[in-house]
Amino acid sequence: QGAKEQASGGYKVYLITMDQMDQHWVNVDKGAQKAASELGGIDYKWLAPDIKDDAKQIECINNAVAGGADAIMLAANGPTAVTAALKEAEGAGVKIIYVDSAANYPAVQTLATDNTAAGATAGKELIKALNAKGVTSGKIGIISVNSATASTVARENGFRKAFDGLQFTLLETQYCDGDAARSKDMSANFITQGVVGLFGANEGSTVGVGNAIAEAGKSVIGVGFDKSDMILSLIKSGNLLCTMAQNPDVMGYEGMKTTVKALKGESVGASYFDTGVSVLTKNNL
Amino acid sequence: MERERRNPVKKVLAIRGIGQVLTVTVGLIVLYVVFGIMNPVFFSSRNIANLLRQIAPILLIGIGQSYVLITGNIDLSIGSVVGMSCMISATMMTKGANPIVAVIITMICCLAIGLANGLLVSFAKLPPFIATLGTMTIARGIAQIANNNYNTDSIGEAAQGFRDFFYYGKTMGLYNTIWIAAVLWIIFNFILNRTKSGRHIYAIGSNLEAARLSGVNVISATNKAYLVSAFVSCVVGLITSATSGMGTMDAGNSYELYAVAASVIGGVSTLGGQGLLFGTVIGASIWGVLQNGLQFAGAPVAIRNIVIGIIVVVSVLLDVIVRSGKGTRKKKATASM
Amino acid sequence: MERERRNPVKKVLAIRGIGQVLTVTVGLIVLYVVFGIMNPVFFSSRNIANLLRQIAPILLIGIGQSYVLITGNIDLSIGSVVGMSCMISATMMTKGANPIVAVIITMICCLAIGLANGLLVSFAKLPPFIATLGTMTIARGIAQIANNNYNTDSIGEAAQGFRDFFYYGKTMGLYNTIWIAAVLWIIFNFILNRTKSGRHIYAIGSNLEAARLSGVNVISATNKAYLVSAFVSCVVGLITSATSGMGTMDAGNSYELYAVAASVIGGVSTLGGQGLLFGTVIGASIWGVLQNGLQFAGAPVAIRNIVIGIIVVVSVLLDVIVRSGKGTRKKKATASM
Amino acid sequence: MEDQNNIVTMEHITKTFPGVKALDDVSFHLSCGEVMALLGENGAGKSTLMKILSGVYTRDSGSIKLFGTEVEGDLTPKKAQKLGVAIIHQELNMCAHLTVAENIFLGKEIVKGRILSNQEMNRQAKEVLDSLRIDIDPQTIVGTLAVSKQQMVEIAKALQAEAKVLIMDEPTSALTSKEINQLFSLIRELKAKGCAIVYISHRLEELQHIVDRVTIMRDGKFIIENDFHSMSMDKIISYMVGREIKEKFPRVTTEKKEKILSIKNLNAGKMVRNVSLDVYKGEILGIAGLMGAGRTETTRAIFGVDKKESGEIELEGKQVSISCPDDAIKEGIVLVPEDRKRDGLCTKLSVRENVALPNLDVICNKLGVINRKREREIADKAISDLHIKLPTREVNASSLSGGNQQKVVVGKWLARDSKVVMFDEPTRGIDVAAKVEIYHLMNQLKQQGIGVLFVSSEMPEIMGVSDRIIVMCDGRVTGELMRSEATQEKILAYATKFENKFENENL
Ligand SMILES: Nc1ncnc2c1ncn2[C@@H]1O[C@H](COP(=O)(O)OP(=O)(O)OP(=O)(O)O)[C@@H](O)[C@H]1O
Ligand SMILES: Nc1ncnc2c1ncn2[C@@H]1O[C@H](COP(=O)(O)OP(=O)(O)OP(=O)(O)O)[C@@H](O)[C@H]1O
Ligand SMILES: [Mg+2]
Ligand SMILES: [Mg+2]
Repeated sequence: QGAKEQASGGYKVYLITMDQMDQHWVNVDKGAQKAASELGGIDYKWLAPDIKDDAKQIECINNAVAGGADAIMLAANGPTAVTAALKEAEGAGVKIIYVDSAANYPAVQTLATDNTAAGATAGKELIKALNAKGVTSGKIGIISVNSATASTVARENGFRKAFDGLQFTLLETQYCDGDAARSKDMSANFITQGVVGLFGANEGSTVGVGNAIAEAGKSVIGVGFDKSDMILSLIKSGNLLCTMAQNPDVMGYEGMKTTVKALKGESVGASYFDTGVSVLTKNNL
Repeated sequence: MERERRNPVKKVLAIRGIGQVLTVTVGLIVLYVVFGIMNPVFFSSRNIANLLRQIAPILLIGIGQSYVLITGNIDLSIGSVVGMSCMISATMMTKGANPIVAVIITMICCLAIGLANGLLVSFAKLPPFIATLGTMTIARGIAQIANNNYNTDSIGEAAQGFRDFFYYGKTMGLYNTIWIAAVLWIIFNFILNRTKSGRHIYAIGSNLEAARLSGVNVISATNKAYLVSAFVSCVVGLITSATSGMGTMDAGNSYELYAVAASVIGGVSTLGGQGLLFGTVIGASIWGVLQNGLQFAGAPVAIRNIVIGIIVVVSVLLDVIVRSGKGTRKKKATASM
Repeated sequence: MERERRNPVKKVLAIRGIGQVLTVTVGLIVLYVVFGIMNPVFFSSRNIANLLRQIAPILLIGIGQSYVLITGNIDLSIGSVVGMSCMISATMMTKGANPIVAVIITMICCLAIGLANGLLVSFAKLPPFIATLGTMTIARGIAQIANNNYNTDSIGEAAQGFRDFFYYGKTMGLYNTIWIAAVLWIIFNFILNRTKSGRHIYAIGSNLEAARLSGVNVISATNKAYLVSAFVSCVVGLITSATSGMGTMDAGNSYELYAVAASVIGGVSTLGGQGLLFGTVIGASIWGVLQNGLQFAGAPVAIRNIVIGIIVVVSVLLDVIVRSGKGTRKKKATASM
Repeated sequence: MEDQNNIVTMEHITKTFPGVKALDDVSFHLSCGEVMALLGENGAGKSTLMKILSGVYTRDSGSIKLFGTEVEGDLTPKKAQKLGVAIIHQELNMCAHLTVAENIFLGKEIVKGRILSNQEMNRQAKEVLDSLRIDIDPQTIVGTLAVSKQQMVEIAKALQAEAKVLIMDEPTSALTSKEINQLFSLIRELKAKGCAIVYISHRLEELQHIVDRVTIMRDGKFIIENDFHSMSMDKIISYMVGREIKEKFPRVTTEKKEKILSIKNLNAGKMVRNVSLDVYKGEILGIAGLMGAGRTETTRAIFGVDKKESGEIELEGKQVSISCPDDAIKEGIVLVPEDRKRDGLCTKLSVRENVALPNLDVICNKLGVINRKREREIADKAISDLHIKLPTREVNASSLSGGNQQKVVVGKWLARDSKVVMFDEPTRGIDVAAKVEIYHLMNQLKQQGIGVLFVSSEMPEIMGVSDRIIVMCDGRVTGELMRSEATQEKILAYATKFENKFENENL
């Protein structure tokens, strides 16, 4: 099946992300574009639903198949929802590669951050800083996107695990829909409640945490997730301790390389490619 | 008093409110052709099947919203009921319930929300916007609490039949989802046009007081409209959980607005008393074609939003302009919400 | 024609629509006390300052929505205008624009949306729900395109004055955000109650045709209401970008519904012609206290949604019950949207 | 009164609305085969009493006996219908989006199985309409019909119910004289069949053609019940208003002075074609014509409500351009519109705010801030000048009775100095005493040198009040008469002077 497409001008590769809003996805796209232009002869297109929604992501997959895809690089919204659509896609001869987050359906390769592990790393960083201040107990607040996004839920869970067996109390997670202003309000409420540490599970949540700490004074320690200009400036000013920076460009770049290898029938190596996180602090910026 | 019965064209043109339907049908055809020219894949039979399957849920919720709008009310809870239906059905199936039992219980829960809407609006006389804003929030809460604040796991192999029935299967070469939408459309169109209940739904939307004084049971007619709305939302929720094979708490977000858009583009008046389900089909199709076509055209979300917004406004504006050629009285009627 | 002027209590009670305001004020006090008992931190002066600052944006958009609702229309574009304002102002400041210039240009863009709303509704006579659904989508698209589909970078040190003015600074011991909301409330309340423009806004909401025949310029009055709505949404957007120190494309999502909730809980009728900005203060406060209090109570999201939904419905229901003791005609008026 | 013919007996009925005791210990009796006139001033409680009988409102206390059996508990509209009581409401109650037949059968649709039988309903609707000699297709949308036609559909709907008690609350206020004739012959037929009819009207002169007995109410109280023919009209009026009314059409003579308003060749749509007219200071110019003659449209075009296609308006010799009501008001031309519910009142606003609305320019300072003291004064003055009956000026306009609402509509224009005041059917649906007040008012304006333009469909009134009468037919001015030469016959001749279509085509 793939041969027919090839004749009419290279491989058709689609990148399908969760939505189109985050800088994160843009960086995945950039990486993929870079690899595509390096490799040449690839008809590459980025499809994304307007909002994060399983049904809409499935529609995107169906559309990509209808559009004659040879391969799909997918950032799955959740592990289960898309599996049947992927089965249909594979039935139509489409190769599947996961970037950022995988679904429960076998694929060529998964290139992702291990969100649970990264969440735990964030937790450990926070514990280390609190202990350094002599704080060994108290309340901890978590701000996340919503309870339906698998990746942030995994970060939240990893973060909570890091506190197992310690004297800290983890309060009910607050969901801000990724809205930095709402996260700021929620963080301020947490601070009023007397928390000693705060965790933001994505970019918007982290910005809110940082701003709330900046205003309340630095008695509370904040850690976050993702890298953006605003987050970096909050780290520089000491309002955030650190952030877990993912490498979305690597996901896109390496993902595209894997895709082309798979389409050419070459070996792609291990089925899991950890793109890693780096802990960014004031010191290593 | 002409003999318009003879000529079928005249007969169609004599249907109340057909004007807007025809205007937007032309719009739909133009849109489709434009997208097809931009990207020939759009005309492929595979994409047409796909497109129809994407239009089906919008059509279904459009039917529900049209019923409610015709009574002169509005239903903001549609999206949340979709979410509730998706989560309740999936949660039960992951816990091993028989799909049929799960569907029945889900339906009961959704209809309860519909009944609550109807009673709050007609019996307790709350403004429908606020009553359904309340139930919208409550139903979303129920969707979230159904599986204890998590999306469900996979509904599993046992429910494959369920998934095929609502989404993946085909009957006579057409996806089941399309069949479901078509059959329900025929039924609800028949009820609206040919039964007493349908007549009463138009009557209360046109003039509540006059209908009441004529002995129409206003409460029961309002309830029926909201129950239809909850019913189709429930079906869409089931389609969603069949599509995903799991329950997602966010499912159906903003669907109430899509439903209003589909209805109103198709000529259903937000003032009540006026509208045809034929129009809703065209409205839903325009919505579907836009979403699908813009994605193929590779437009970024921002541009997509701007184009959709403009088309929503222009399609209704066109109708107003077309109608304004025909005297002022009707225009006045559409002036306020 | 009694001498109601003498007795101030009687005077207050004589204000049309004060009934619901008083009912929900009692509700607000009860809620506040309940939350305070559940968690005494809630009563701390720090939390009160915080709470007021969280209520301020809701109050502001509530003022705008109340204006529009009183004209008998609705503004669904509020949330998107908030987002647009946040993104446009932040984008300009990150590119080094002077904050004052940025604010002025942002204001012009937002007011353009308000004017478009007003003209689509009053001049082109589109149904307000659909007209503002269109501009809602368009404005969100503009918010996204402002910085080329990215959230902006930090607006930087240069704009610290901007951030202090709208959010972080204090004047006479109170956060500036609170001052902004209070001052704008006083101004807009005065305009609504004591000026010709305000009276025209009530008149067109009560009976558009009669107002027109009394010499009211319907188009200009409608435009004014939508411009007020766009203005306060713009201010909220500026507050949001000051809060975050960056522009977020999602800012203001669903705010139009919060605004409706605040208005309607406070007794503004979705049918037009009726409502007091006093009520909107109470409505916004209830909304804020609920959000804040439920977090302190540690309620999970699902429960929170259910509680909020129930309170929205009950607060309006209470009013209907209280009023139904006083005859039937008024009840009828609230029956449809 | 307790004979077996007595089919309705209402005793000691009371009903209170917030702030108003609408009915206070009222009794009402009706026998089969009679037409009972229910008379009283605006706000006397006539409509309220009949709404209780037809189940729209519930009584606070009192008893109702229908066809000899006591009604237990509250009536509902449906229950009343089943018992054979039908009502034609004072305010139109139609579903504007539905067809005539759909409206007639609303709530009692004919079904085959569970499916609506539209054909059958259309056929039966046609029968009823034919019996009323109304030429309307049962499939027309009600909203597209003129008010008078809608009123006839209401009547057809009540007839279709084959009621034994038929209540008509001011059925003729919107009808043409031809339609009134049809209605009266129908009432006689129904009476002959043993139907009992309650007839409410403020047009006392039409009562003699049909009425057998009268019940008179005042201020929510029962006053008297008697045979119609044993009472003189003056007697009836004095029972209604509680005092003697001296002149039905008061008249003051003033000198006719210079021309104030001149309309030349006004065209606006089909209903206003080449209309020219002049109004002089110190006179009342009446415009007569049949319903649908285009008088309303003419006043609306002058006032700038509807678009003008061509024509000139000169005010005090200067040409003025009017493109919206605000322009007209600023120039000093105002209009009291015909349909108070639709065009006259903001029902959710208080009486004070309604009166103040067109006068805000006068009572606001330069910044547009309202002077609340002046606002109250203006409202109070209008209330006392026009004897508007209400608890306080702060009540919603919607809570007033029909006639008092009309007075508010008139009252809001009297607070300002205008040059020309146009009244379109200002006395429709208001009682004799209030009518006389409005005539007085027009006379006052005339004395002040204000031009008065007065549209009315009631011949006696237009001849009694105007100084000069122009007659319209089919959108054109067809004749002009001085008061001294005007007779009903002459007016009617002009009013039916339709264009000869055939000739027209040859032109
Ligand atoms: N629903 C209502 N709410 C409050 N007051 C009312 C209501 N209906 C009637 N009223 C009041 O009750 C009194 C009687 O009104 P009703 O309409 O019965 O008078 P009417 O005799 O029919 O007058 P008209 O000749 O003007 O129609 C009036 O004072 C009116 O203001
Ligand atoms: N707003 C409108 N839109 C369309 N047709 C209208 C409108 N108003 C009135 N008409 C039509 O104009 C004709 C006259 O209407 P109407 O009964 O109001 O009489 P009129 O023009 O006011 O005459 P008059 O005041 O002399 O009685 C009717 O045929 C009616 O259908
Ligand atoms: Mg009456
Ligand atoms: Mg007229």
